[in-house]
Amino acid sequence: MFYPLRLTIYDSRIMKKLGVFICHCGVNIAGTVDVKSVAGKVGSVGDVAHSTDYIYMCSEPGQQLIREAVREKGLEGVVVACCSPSMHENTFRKAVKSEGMNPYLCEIANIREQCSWVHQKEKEKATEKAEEIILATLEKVRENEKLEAISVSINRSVLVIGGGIAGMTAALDLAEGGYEVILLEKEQALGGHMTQLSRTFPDLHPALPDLLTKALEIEKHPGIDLHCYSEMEDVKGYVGNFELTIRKKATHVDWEKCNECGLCIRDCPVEYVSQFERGLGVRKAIDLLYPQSVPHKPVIHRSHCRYFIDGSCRRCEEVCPEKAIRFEQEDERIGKKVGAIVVATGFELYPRERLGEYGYGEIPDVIDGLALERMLSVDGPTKGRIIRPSDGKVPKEMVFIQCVASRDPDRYMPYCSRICCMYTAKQAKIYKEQVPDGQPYIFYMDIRSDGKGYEEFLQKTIEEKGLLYLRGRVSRVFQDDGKVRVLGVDTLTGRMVEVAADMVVLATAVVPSDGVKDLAAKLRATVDRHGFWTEAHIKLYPVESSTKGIYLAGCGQSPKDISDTVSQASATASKIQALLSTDKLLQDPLIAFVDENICSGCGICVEICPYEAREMDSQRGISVVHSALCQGCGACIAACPNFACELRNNSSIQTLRMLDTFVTAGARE
Amino acid sequence: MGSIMDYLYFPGCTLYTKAKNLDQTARNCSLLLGFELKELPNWTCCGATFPLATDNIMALLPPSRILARARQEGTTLTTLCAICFNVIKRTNRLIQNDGEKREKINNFIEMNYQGDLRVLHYLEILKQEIGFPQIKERVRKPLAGLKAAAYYGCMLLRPFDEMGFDDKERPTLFEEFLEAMGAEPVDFPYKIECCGSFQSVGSPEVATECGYKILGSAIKNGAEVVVSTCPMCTFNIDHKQSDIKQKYLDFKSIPVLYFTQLLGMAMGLDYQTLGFEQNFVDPLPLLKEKGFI
Amino acid sequence: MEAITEMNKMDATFLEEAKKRSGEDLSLCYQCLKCTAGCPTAPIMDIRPNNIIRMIQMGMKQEVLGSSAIWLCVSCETCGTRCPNKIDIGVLMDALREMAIDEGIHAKEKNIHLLHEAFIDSIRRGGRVHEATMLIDYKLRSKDFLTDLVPGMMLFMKGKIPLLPSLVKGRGEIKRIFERCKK
Amino acid sequence: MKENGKFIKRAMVIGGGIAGISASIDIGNAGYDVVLVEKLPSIGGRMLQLSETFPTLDCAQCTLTPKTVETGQHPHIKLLTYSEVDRVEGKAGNFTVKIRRKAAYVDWEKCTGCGLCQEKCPSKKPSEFDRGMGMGKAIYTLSPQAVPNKPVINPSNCRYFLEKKCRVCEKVCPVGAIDYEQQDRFVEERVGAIITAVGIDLIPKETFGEYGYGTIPDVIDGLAFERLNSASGPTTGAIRRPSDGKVPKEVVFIQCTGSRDPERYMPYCSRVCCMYTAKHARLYKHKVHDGQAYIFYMDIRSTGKGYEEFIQQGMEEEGILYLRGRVSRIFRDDGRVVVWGVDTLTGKKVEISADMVVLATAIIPQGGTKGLAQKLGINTDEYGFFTEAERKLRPVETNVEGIYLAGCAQGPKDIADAVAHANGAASKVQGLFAKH
Repeated sequence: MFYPLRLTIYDSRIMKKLGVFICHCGVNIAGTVDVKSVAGKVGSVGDVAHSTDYIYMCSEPGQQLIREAVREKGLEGVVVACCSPSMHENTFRKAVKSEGMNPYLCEIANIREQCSWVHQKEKEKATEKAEEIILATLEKVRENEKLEAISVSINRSVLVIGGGIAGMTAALDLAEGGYEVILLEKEQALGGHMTQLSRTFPDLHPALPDLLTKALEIEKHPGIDLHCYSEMEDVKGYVGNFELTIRKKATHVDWEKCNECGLCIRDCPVEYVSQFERGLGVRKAIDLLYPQSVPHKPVIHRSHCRYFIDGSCRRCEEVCPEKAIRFEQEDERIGKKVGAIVVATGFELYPRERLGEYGYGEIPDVIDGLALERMLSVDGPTKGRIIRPSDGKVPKEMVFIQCVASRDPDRYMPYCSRICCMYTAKQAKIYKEQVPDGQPYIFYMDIRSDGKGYEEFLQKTIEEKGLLYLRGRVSRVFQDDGKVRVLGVDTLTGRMVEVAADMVVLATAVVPSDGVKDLAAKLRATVDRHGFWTEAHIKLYPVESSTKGIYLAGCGQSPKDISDTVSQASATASKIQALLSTDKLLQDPLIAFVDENICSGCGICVEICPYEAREMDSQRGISVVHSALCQGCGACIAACPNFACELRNNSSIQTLRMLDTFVTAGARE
Repeated sequence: MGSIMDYLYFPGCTLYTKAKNLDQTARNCSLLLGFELKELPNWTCCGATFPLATDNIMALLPPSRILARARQEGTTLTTLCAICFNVIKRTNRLIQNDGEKREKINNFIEMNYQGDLRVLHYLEILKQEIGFPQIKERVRKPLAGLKAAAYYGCMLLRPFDEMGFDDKERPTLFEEFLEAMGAEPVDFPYKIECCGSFQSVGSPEVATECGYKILGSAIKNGAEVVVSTCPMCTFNIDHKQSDIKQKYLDFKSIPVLYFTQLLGMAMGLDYQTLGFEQNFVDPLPLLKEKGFI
Repeated sequence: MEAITEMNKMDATFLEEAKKRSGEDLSLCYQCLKCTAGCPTAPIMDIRPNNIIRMIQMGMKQEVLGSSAIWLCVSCETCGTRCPNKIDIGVLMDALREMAIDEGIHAKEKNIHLLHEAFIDSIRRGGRVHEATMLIDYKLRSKDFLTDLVPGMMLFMKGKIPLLPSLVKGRGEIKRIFERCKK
Repeated sequence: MKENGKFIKRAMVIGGGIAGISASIDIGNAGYDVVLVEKLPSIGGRMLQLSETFPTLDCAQCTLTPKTVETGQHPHIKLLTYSEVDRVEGKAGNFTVKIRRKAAYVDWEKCTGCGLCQEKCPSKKPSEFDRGMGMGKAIYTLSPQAVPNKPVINPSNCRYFLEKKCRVCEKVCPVGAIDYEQQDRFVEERVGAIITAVGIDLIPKETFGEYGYGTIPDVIDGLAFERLNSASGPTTGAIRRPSDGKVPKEVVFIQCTGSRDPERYMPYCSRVCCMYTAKHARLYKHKVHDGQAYIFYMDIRSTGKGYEEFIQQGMEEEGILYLRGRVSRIFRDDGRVVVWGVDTLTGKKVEISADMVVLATAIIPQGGTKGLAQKLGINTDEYGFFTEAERKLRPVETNVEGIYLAGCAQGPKDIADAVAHANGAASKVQGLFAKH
């Protein structure tokens, strides 16, 4: 085995004046580990000048202990044995820094998560292990260098991906805070799913007017650069300095010139089934997303346009008074730089093709919640009237089924979609208002009306509208004699029930939008197994993604209603404003460095680095580290055939010495 | 002694029959306490259940008639039987608050009653009009050392909004009364539970079960005697003790007394006037043992 | 196997009628079972109190009105005292009993029904309840001469039930009221 | 202080719970000065009382203390604890807030937080912070990790104030910080925006007659159970029932106590009880392996991320028995706590003779919320929760410009939602400041 030259000095151990501080963490540690004995044993190590324990080291008196010892004993290195460094490393580094010590000379020995919590029944062994962890950490501290945080200049603009209510709220908040925002929406207009809704619970306000007010505000806001019909193609860079490539899809309409007269739409001869209307209506090959859409500009959909199919029609071009039609237009790529990114990618309903139940997709009168929303919308395909898709009759018996593909862990989604209970109650209420002699039946599992005013809304609706809630899942839905038969159980009476319904509305599961996984790969952020964005910590960092500089908002993170989405989107904006409030960003310097004398310039590290933080210095023929990009993951260190790379304060010597501590301890046994 | 007060008194059917001892002792005690129960002339049955269905005017008529008659005689009506009290008080409240019903009822009974009568239970008279401390002063033979469990049952307490007798879940009025008698009140969880009511006729096993639980709980908590206000309850928990014994072999009998019997005893009335012979489980051995008689 | 309940064939007016006659808002029921949990007679009911409400909501008129449960309720009001929506099932049961009588639906628990009738008749005759005649009347109606005979006998022995009904002056008036109400 | 003309770019946050802390840190991190007003002696709020938090079962203090410590050390945050808002004047950009600084009877400038006074104080009373599960001293801090770590004297419990004798704390204090003569004093702060994050309370125990709450010692509420469970609590995390200190083998948890009870208590859903009860039952099972946990519920409301899975785990892996329905009555019998409910599956009445009952009582606004609303000129609903400008699109704003809402004072929420709500409010403040 070949060792790098530096390791030959392995035995010449540096001696420093060290301090050890052991936290009881109440009983979290002290209940398992004999902290007093550990403090005593560690204190007897040669260069340990100070060793003590305290009930809560993170408390003010605890920190005071550390500060005093650093000051009075002139410590040159500190080990705090306590909880995970993700909790209080920062607290203690700040404490030693206030006494003039370089903060990177302070290390955490995690004796809680990695010791006391996992060995609660083996107190003696846990005590030994805690001691070893501390001794090993002491080895590390002995070799630690004084480091300075890396200062990175930051770009103070933000990219928001997704123009639904979450993205709109975040964008507006940020723009109001004085930051430049680039807002990206894949559809041709703003608003997301909220534009499809009729009225919103619990106050039954129409969804569109308030939303449009916001959309118009965004459209004319000087701080917001709006790109509709656009997608993110590529991201490079790191927090504070992301480089984006945005693909603006060809609209085939010059939006600058278009005067929104609508003649092109009126005269377009092609009609096709509209996705926006959930299959209940049609749209033209050149059309707006919805009548009042913001921006109020049409787009030609190539796959449906006769010009693009066989060149047989140029009707829109002929009628356009402004000559704004651009059949030849191509997708455009633009480059942008931002300091932070918000992903507000929203949700979809569980796709019909994969839901092989309840006759969904086969029986025309079985529709999903969003389709009913379109029916209930005044500007929707039925002008707000509830009619059966099959024959246009008004349904007299209406069945709503909740938890379709939600709370169904073995077959579909294990989670609760959070909004279905409320929107189903709302829809049933509006249905009763429209069809007073109709009977709504709602099959449910638990009624989840846990927001402000929701329980009251629900009770009032049940009281006034006579909704019949049946507790239990439906086993089967089938067509028979022009009716949709629903077989289920009412668990409250324990009876099997059958409803011959005119229409069935399924509250299908909320799932992440298409393409989220690709986007996650581009952003190097993580999603959970369902495709929802994962937050860095559910309580401490709920709107931060696992990647620095990338933030979350809205249903892309997990299902939520409008109110919660708006709160969370504002929260995201708040975090970003704090991040961007200074010109410089301080980053931990615990990154890779290269011994220029050893590096052969083979380039393996450049290939292996997941953060594109390594590059070749062609002049010197060696590989260098881009300090702002490096996340200190260590991949290059493992890959380097020459042992030319090391991590700062995590060097091979340190690691080996730490290992040695454990191995010798093991051998002693 | 102060001036003699009169209270209009509605005895109710059972107090003339099965619960004569309740009636008699109450009348006698009131004299000792300085007031008189003036029996409502020509009273009829109260109907025994407060008619609950909204359009059941018919069942409201007997109690309404009683109230209307009573109003011609005075301003305060008192009762002893918890069921009668419940029915009459609730009817009174209904007449007071529901103009529509009031008109209907008055049409039927061909009288004009506005619901302005005070309806008080005898216990309420004792507490509010006389005062427990005052009664305590007049106790001649304190029932020292008698562990007595106060059984409220349903009718005094519920429905709470209409009866307003005491706390609906943790009533203490009855215990305060026992304390004034010098007895030692025993708290037991079943004091507010139902005795099975008229199911003792239709489904006697329910009443037996209820009685067993109520008495068992009282005994477990150290009671030597259970005290009741209601002839129906007393029937179920006193007279039915033979049934309980038949079903539960380990069950030990416990005397059940009307509260007025205790009151009379404490006030120094001769025990032979207290109607103990009407009690199904003979309380005399216990009372003798305690030295009260 | 139990028959499937066809929701469309349910009597939708039953809920409205029960609401109207009881004055209780039955739609509000949470089905939280607090009523049943505290009910002294629930153990012997064929349909438990919460399910009575449920079945009314589902329009199961025949089953509800034909149940013994409605005759087993003793109006102890425990349910109403604790119900989060203040649905007084005692009140409801009374309304259901009336509806059952009106509809001529024979109760499973016919004895209780008969007891109620015997009771009413006793008042009608004498103005007050006379237990002996009432009991005899009840026994005759129910043709059940055995149960309760023993305690009944003992009551007689103890002289608690007077053998002759006491007559009150107002009884003519009471009779008249009953006559008028019957119309 | 950043001042631009007359518009003061400095914010006040009222309430130092997790919502107030989160809002303060955000605004502070953006470079604006913040005055954080807390009525208790230290910050942390209700979360300080919790043991572990759902759905991860992280220890609450472990997630909270990094935030409280950061708040305490933040260069832009000024802490005014043991203080209450007395009067508010002015408008957005220029509020003048008069604050009552309650007499602590300890000179916090001198106090070093050594803790000797608390150790030696002879007066013990059931601690409100521990929900009566343990004893507290007359001179106290809320927790060993209190920020700031300065004690106060509770005069209603202190022998000196009650009987004019004792003075033990004064004698033992090495720096002479005890000051019995201290009086409330008033300070004024000028700020441009105000966030109210005054948090919640639980419905008072006197109200639940049928559950024997307040009279049966072994019937406790959720927060009391948190204290029992808490490693820093009175039993150092051991589950022992209050009456006799025994380990309870059968524990009944009852949800919707006072919530969803429109005719008698609160009509609304308190939003957190389903999850914390599931958590309680699981924590109980972790500590008492042979114990049985029963949960009475109406609907299981586990709508947050990972919540449904958390409930399922509790049912499947820990064998927690869920019974759908409310309990009619609870009473004490022979040292046991008897619970009357219904078994959902059979529909029959059941009687559980339990060792302990935990009630998930309704969340209500903190006392004084309505009074504060009046001072601020903002609205509350009939229950006393602050009313937002618009339910969906303006959930953190009020009808008054420059005054914002954060956390449960607007309506019950779990920690994650309260933090998001608070950060949202902070964002609005930053927007307001940036505009001027």
